[in-house]
Amino acid sequence: GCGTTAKPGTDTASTPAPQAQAAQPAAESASKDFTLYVAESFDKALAKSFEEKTKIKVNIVHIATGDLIAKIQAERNNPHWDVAWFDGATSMQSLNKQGLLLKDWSPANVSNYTSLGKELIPSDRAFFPTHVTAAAAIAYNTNAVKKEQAPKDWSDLLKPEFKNSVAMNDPSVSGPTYPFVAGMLQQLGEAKGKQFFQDLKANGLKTFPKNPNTLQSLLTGATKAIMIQDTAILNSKTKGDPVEIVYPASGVPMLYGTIAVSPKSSRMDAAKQFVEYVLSPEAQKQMVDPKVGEADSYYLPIIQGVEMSPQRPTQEVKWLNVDVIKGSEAENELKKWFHDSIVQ
Amino acid sequence: MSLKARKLKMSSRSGSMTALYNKSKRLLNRWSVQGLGSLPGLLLMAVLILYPLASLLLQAVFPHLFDMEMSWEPSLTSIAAVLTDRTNLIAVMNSAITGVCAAVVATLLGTLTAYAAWKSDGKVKACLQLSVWLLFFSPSYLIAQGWIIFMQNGGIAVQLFGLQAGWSDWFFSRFGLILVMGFRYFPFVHLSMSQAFAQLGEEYIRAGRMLGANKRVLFTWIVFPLLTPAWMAGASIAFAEGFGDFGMAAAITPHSHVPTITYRIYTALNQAPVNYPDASVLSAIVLIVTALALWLQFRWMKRSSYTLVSTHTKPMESKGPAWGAVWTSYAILLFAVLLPFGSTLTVSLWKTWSGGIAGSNWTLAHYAALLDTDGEVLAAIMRSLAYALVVAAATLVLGLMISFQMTFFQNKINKAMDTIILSTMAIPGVVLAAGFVFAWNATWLIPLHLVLYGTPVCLALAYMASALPYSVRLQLGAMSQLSGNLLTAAQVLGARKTRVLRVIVLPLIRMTVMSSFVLTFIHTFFELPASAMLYPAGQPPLPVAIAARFNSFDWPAGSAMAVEGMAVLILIYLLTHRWLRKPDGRKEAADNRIKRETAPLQTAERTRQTLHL
Amino acid sequence: MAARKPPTIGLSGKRRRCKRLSAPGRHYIFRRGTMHIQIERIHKRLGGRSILQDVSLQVKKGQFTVLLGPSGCGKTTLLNILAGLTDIDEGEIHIGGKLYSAPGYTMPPELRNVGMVFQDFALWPHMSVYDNVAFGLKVLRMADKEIKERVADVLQLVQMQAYPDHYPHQLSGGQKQRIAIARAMATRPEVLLMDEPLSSLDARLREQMRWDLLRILQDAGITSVYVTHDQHEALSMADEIVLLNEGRIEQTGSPVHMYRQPRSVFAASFLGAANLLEGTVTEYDRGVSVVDCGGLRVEVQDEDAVPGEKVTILFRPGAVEFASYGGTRPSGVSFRARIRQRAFHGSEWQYRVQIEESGSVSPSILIEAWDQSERSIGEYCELSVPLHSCRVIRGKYVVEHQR
Amino acid sequence: MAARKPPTIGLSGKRRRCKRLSAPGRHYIFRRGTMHIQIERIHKRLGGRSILQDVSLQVKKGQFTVLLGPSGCGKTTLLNILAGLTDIDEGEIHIGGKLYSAPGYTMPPELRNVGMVFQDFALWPHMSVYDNVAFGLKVLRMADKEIKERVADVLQLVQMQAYPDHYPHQLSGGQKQRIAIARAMATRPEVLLMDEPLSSLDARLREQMRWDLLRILQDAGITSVYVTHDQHEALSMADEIVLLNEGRIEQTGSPVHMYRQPRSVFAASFLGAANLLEGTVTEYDRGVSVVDCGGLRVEVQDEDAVPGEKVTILFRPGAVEFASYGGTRPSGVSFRARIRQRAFHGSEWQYRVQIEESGSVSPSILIEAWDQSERSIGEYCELSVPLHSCRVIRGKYVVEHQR
Ligand SMILES: Nc1ncnc2c1ncn2[C@@H]1O[C@H](COP(=O)(O)OP(=O)(O)OP(=O)(O)O)[C@@H](O)[C@H]1O
Ligand SMILES: Nc1ncnc2c1ncn2[C@@H]1O[C@H](COP(=O)(O)OP(=O)(O)OP(=O)(O)O)[C@@H](O)[C@H]1O
Ligand SMILES: [Mg+2]
Ligand SMILES: [Mg+2]
Repeated sequence: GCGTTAKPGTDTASTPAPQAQAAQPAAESASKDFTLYVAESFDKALAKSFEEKTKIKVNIVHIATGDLIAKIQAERNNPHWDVAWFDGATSMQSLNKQGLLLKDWSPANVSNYTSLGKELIPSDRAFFPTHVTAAAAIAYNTNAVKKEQAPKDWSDLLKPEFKNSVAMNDPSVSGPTYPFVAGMLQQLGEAKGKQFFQDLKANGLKTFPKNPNTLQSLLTGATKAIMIQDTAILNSKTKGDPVEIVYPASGVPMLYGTIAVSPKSSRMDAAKQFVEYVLSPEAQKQMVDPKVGEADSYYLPIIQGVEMSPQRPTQEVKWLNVDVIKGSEAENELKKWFHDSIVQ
Repeated sequence: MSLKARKLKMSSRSGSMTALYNKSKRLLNRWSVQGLGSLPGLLLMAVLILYPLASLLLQAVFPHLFDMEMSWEPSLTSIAAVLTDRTNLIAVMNSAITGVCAAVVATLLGTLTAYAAWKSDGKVKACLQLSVWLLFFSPSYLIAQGWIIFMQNGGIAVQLFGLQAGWSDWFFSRFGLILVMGFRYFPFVHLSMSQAFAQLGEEYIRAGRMLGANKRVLFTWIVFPLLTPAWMAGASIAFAEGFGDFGMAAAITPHSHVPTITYRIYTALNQAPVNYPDASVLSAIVLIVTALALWLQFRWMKRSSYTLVSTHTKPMESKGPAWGAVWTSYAILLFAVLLPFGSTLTVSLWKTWSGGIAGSNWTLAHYAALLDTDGEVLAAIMRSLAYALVVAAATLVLGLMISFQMTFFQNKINKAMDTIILSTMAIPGVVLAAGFVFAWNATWLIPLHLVLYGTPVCLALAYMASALPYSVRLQLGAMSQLSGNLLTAAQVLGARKTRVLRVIVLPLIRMTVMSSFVLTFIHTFFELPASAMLYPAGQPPLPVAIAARFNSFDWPAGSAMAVEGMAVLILIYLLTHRWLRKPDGRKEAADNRIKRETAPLQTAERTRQTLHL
Repeated sequence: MAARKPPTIGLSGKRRRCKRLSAPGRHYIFRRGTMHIQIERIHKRLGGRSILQDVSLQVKKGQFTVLLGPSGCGKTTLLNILAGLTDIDEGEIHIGGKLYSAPGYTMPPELRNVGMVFQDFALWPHMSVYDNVAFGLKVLRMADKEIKERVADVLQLVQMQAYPDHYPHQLSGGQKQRIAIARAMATRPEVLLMDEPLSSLDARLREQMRWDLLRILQDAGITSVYVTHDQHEALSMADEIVLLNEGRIEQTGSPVHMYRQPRSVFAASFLGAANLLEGTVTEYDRGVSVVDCGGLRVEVQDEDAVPGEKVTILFRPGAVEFASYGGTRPSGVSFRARIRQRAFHGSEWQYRVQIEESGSVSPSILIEAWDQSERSIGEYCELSVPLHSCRVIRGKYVVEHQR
Repeated sequence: MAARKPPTIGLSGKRRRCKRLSAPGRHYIFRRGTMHIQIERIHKRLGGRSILQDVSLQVKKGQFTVLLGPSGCGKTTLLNILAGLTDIDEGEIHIGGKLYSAPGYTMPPELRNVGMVFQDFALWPHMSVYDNVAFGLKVLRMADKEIKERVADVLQLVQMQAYPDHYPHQLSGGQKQRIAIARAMATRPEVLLMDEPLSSLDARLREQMRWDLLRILQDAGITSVYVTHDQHEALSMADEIVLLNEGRIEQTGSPVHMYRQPRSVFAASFLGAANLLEGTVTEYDRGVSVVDCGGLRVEVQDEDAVPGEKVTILFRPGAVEFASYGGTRPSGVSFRARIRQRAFHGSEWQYRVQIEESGSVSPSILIEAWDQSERSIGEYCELSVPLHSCRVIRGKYVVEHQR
């Protein structure tokens, strides 16, 4: 063994050493635990409190969203997971389409959702939203752009004063960016939506891989305004960077965390219990704490009775719910289009 | 007569000696009754590599093989789709161009460092060799991260030198990728060139000088053509690596606007809906192209059979190191080793990434996390350590047995093994790992209680699968240097196979055995793709933990873990190194037919060990 | 061909071990004179080629037999067959009356009581001299004490008792070879096989080792088969030479017999410097033929010649006698010649002379001749070869098995 | 030490080229007899050790000089110095009257008109035979047509005209060696240097190549310096032997002189089989000493001996005469001995005999003797050595430069 002794009820790291755990397929495991495939940063804290509460141990598999989806799909005929939790409803929907998610079950506390939250539940109830962020909002550098000149809406970024100084992420790389693109197309209509991005490109749009790169370009002054996930902007602002956030008036595409249960789960009860726990105010109160979720904690709660993080602006936002089914179907094609005509 | 001189003389005099060894090796055939001895090795290969690989590649033709309801219904749509997509063609071209350019850069750098190492001795040489080996062993994703940390807007370079933001845009492009790849892969060229320089033979040059040739003529007519095979060997491996590179391209140039073939695989595997049939067709393309490159190079080497004629090289009359080359090499190594690792180390000492180099931002907190109460970091390190130890030991034993069988008993099975081993080296790690998921999670294994997927055993097997070919080739190289008579002598005295392996072969190739152990150890310790895909729930090994930090842009914490990992390795290296240097009478394993160093060319034959994302 | 297991084979490894161990301590001497190794009409094919064809051979106990032949003639193959490293396609091999090899059956080397010495010594570089020599004994699971004694004995035999703790790289070539011999002899094999054991030593050492090796083997009285392609080695060491050529036995016999009475051109030229003249028998009378070699008239003792027959005349360079210029002497052949090249060898001069054209004699004939006195290049001299020193050779591949 | 540039050096590469080219076409013959290479008291130190000490040497034009000596004695170093590959610490080297090396000045090899043949051929494996041979000519920028002719000529000279398109790996050892010689001779160097050129060939081929090499060099009349550690090669090939020992010249002279009149024990034993007996002078009278060697009384021609002096007696095995058992003959030394070992060499038998104890004679003395007749081991015989065949040797390192 590798020397760590098991301390029941503590974190995942103190599970028995690899050698100690015999080659038992998870499907036959009778122990009181279940497996969580997760790409959210809240995982450890929630697992811990859940364990304390229910004495059910959570086996966490925390890997990047892409790997997570690939793994779930590779396991499709013999799944090893009980609960999956990651951002991106479209990806979840694509798994759902293959019949990999438990449908038609609702958590006992489903009524606790805010109205916004309820909107987001798919009709077949294959997965549930856990928290909401803006797939993209506008951030500008307060040193470079005066408050009066600040963009108010997406279309403001086409103005000549933002020529060659707007940036966004590449949707093929950055998870949150696809809902943004899909949402824009949904809102403007496909042709106009594509035209919007082409116009942006004509105005000198830059694309970077992920949030931090794009944010960095803003902070260093290489760009004046960027379109990235709002939590990243809020996080930067909280740290004192010269950044201001703008939720465009015409509508902000949503990106929300989704959680689902495997229909083949052998610990269905525990899995369901965990989902209900995540949707409980008790768990959500931990999630809004930046010490637990770091940047992700600046999300918009959709559970009643949960205060959002004080750093998040209280202003009213016009949310745009991206059609998950359509978005999922068009995902590959749209990403390819974006990559071929905007990134290139 | 000095012993050394006599030995040299002996080896030169009997040119027929090697032929003799080969003969006696052939004569040992009798030992393996119809090649039965090779069967266990083949079986192992099948379980470790062929079965998982087939599980994935078969999906190109049978896309529903692993559906909820398994079906052997064939479909060529994936193949047709992949092959008819123009972007794929462009991607292949892009990868080829990147690979070729990276190979050129690597060749230039590797030749220079090899030359410097050849021309120098003592501490200078040791320093050069050590740095190259360090780089050779380093996991690519760490190096890539190091470069990114340094070059990025707001990265260390900008802060250190007060550079304009955006100065490094050129770097995050194909150009930068080629540069980083060149700096990453030049050790392959270095190793094969070192060998070539050592074999070059002072007489070849002297003979030219005696005929009035000046330096230019000597170089263009004699040195250059004689070095060409080694160049080809090193460059073709650098090409193969560059072509099949997974992590570096993903890390450095995702927005380079140049799709590469591996990028296409990445998309197929990492974007919903994941398309395994497409991924397997694309992987097959990578496999074919890299195998083709290596095959062409082997063929070329064979055609110019003179490369196999080794000459009697007299020791150089040392006129001191070529300082120009040495300093240039130091500069290269500074870029290749110090820059990425230095950046990683620096960042690991920052409180936050955005805090930068400012005085208040320095902290040891990330290292203190090692001793955290929850012990997550420590546990991950211990876990990886355990995996690495077990896998390295098992790989070593199996690798020894297989290579022993392959070297001294030639039959059809062994020839097949050779092909399997060579070709598996061209498989991206992610692909092999995905294959493992399908192979060891298949429904037909459930009644057999053999669903290994999700257990530590499965992960360990995957580690072994990616390390074994490597280990076998390394030991094949060392064993081929052994005189068959050394074994025959033992056999005639009544020793059986296991005893010969244990008492004669093992001690004689001890250095190679140790270095292959270390190699597997390091490889396993930092292996990412298989770890991410296969780690048992709740028990993340170190690379997964590091990658998680990097993925959430917590560079300081991730870097600190990487540094801790490296520190563990260095510690182990120092311990084993000490132990290896233990003075004993065996120093003379270098008795002229047995090379003390592992045959670098064979080492360099390592292909496609994708350690990255 | 079905595997054929003879009844003598049932001996288990254990029993064999005891047998090997119970060999009379310290006395390696075997009764001489009986046939020890019997090789009967063996054939060996490899890769579609016949490597050995119809090879039959008897070796007496305690005898030193040399397999001589050019490179690739199959010497090593034959030795490996004796060692059990290679199987045979036809024929049988008995050693000490026991079947060792037959088609489909090869007693494995570890069960044979055979030692082997290699050209490249094949000492294990990571083991000390003691460990090298003790290896075979350890394999036999001898007691440590006994091993120590035996190793000391054998090292004594090869006069290397002072070097048990040395490693191979600390030894000179000759010392290494001695240890290789000691290692092979430690288990007291019935037969010692040696594959060009001296060829990697330099000339001076080689000569010294020849004497030493013979002394060691004589002391041990061991039956030995020795492979070489060097006729000096064969002539000076062998009790019996077996000359191989392209997988066949060309001739077998004692060194003197082989040197003086070669049965083929190949044997004649392979066993030492030879002057070979092709000619036609012109007369034959009472055991003496007259042969015309390009105009040179050679008389030679011969049985049953037919005039008109094509034959080859052989005489060795040492048999050529110099007469001072102008003198004449009766002999088998005499001619006038001019010295073209010469080489000094200490006790003798080696000359290459060209026969002078005179009448019908062809001027192109080059003769090698040895003499103790110095002569200069360009000098003319009268040379003659005694009648009894000339020999007639017929055919190219006369195979003989007689002694 | 300041670099010293002699005035003769100003010759540019171009001028030198013309000079090399203008050598008389096709005629390699130089005027014999004049001193061609002059080495004057050179010293060479490497790594703090003296590799060559006080070496002086003259080589006549067209002469074949052999540097002979044991391994590590500095032969290769001296050859490399002649080639310009190594510089010297003291002394001077002139070739053809021109300064080639002096302390601080070494004419680079590419400017010297010197050819070199390497032990392991050092043929460039990636070039055909033609390209190998033509290399030096191409470097000289000869016209293609001329190169072709010259290569054809040289290949003819070494009898390899049929192989221009072969690659080195397609050639046998002897053929490779011939091409190496051809390559070195193609540019018509003034001096040809050879470093153990035959030592990687097998015995048979080596002998053949000796004759061929001598013929080629004689035809070309080229001044040659030849390095070997094989005394047979030195004796049989050299016009003059230079015997080196530990960086010093031990003795210089013709092969016959060196063999018959060695000036030191080292020279005596290095140049061939030697019986060396240590003894004390007991009487001296009119040029004849009586020496007591372990009880054996040896008479020997000597100048100026002092009774009581320790000396060494040398006689060669070929000088030992066998008398039939019981007979006696007057001579320098005679004794009764018993044959211990023997070896057959075709024209001669080599015997190792042990002197029989009788009176004060020590029984441990082993003598080597050669004879043409066969004797058996254990046989007793009377042996004697003629007075004039015994020699007295004094001291160990008598250096002489006289011929
Ligand atoms: N495994 C094999 N397959 C085919 N041919 C072989 C094999 N082993 C040896 N031979 C051939 O058999 C012939 C005899 O080989 P062997 O090694 O016995 O020769 P040798 O007399 O020992 O030669 P040398 O003096 O060069 O050692 C050679 O022509 C060789 O090429
Ligand atoms: N670069 C060097 N540095 C120090 N010592 C050297 C060097 N090169 C040669 N020597 C020493 O000089 C001595 C003479 O070497 P050299 O090669 O001339 O010997 P050699 O007579 O040619 O021997 P061999 O017959 O083995 O070729 C040897 O003792 C050798 O160890
Ligand atoms: Mg052989
Ligand atoms: Mg030398």
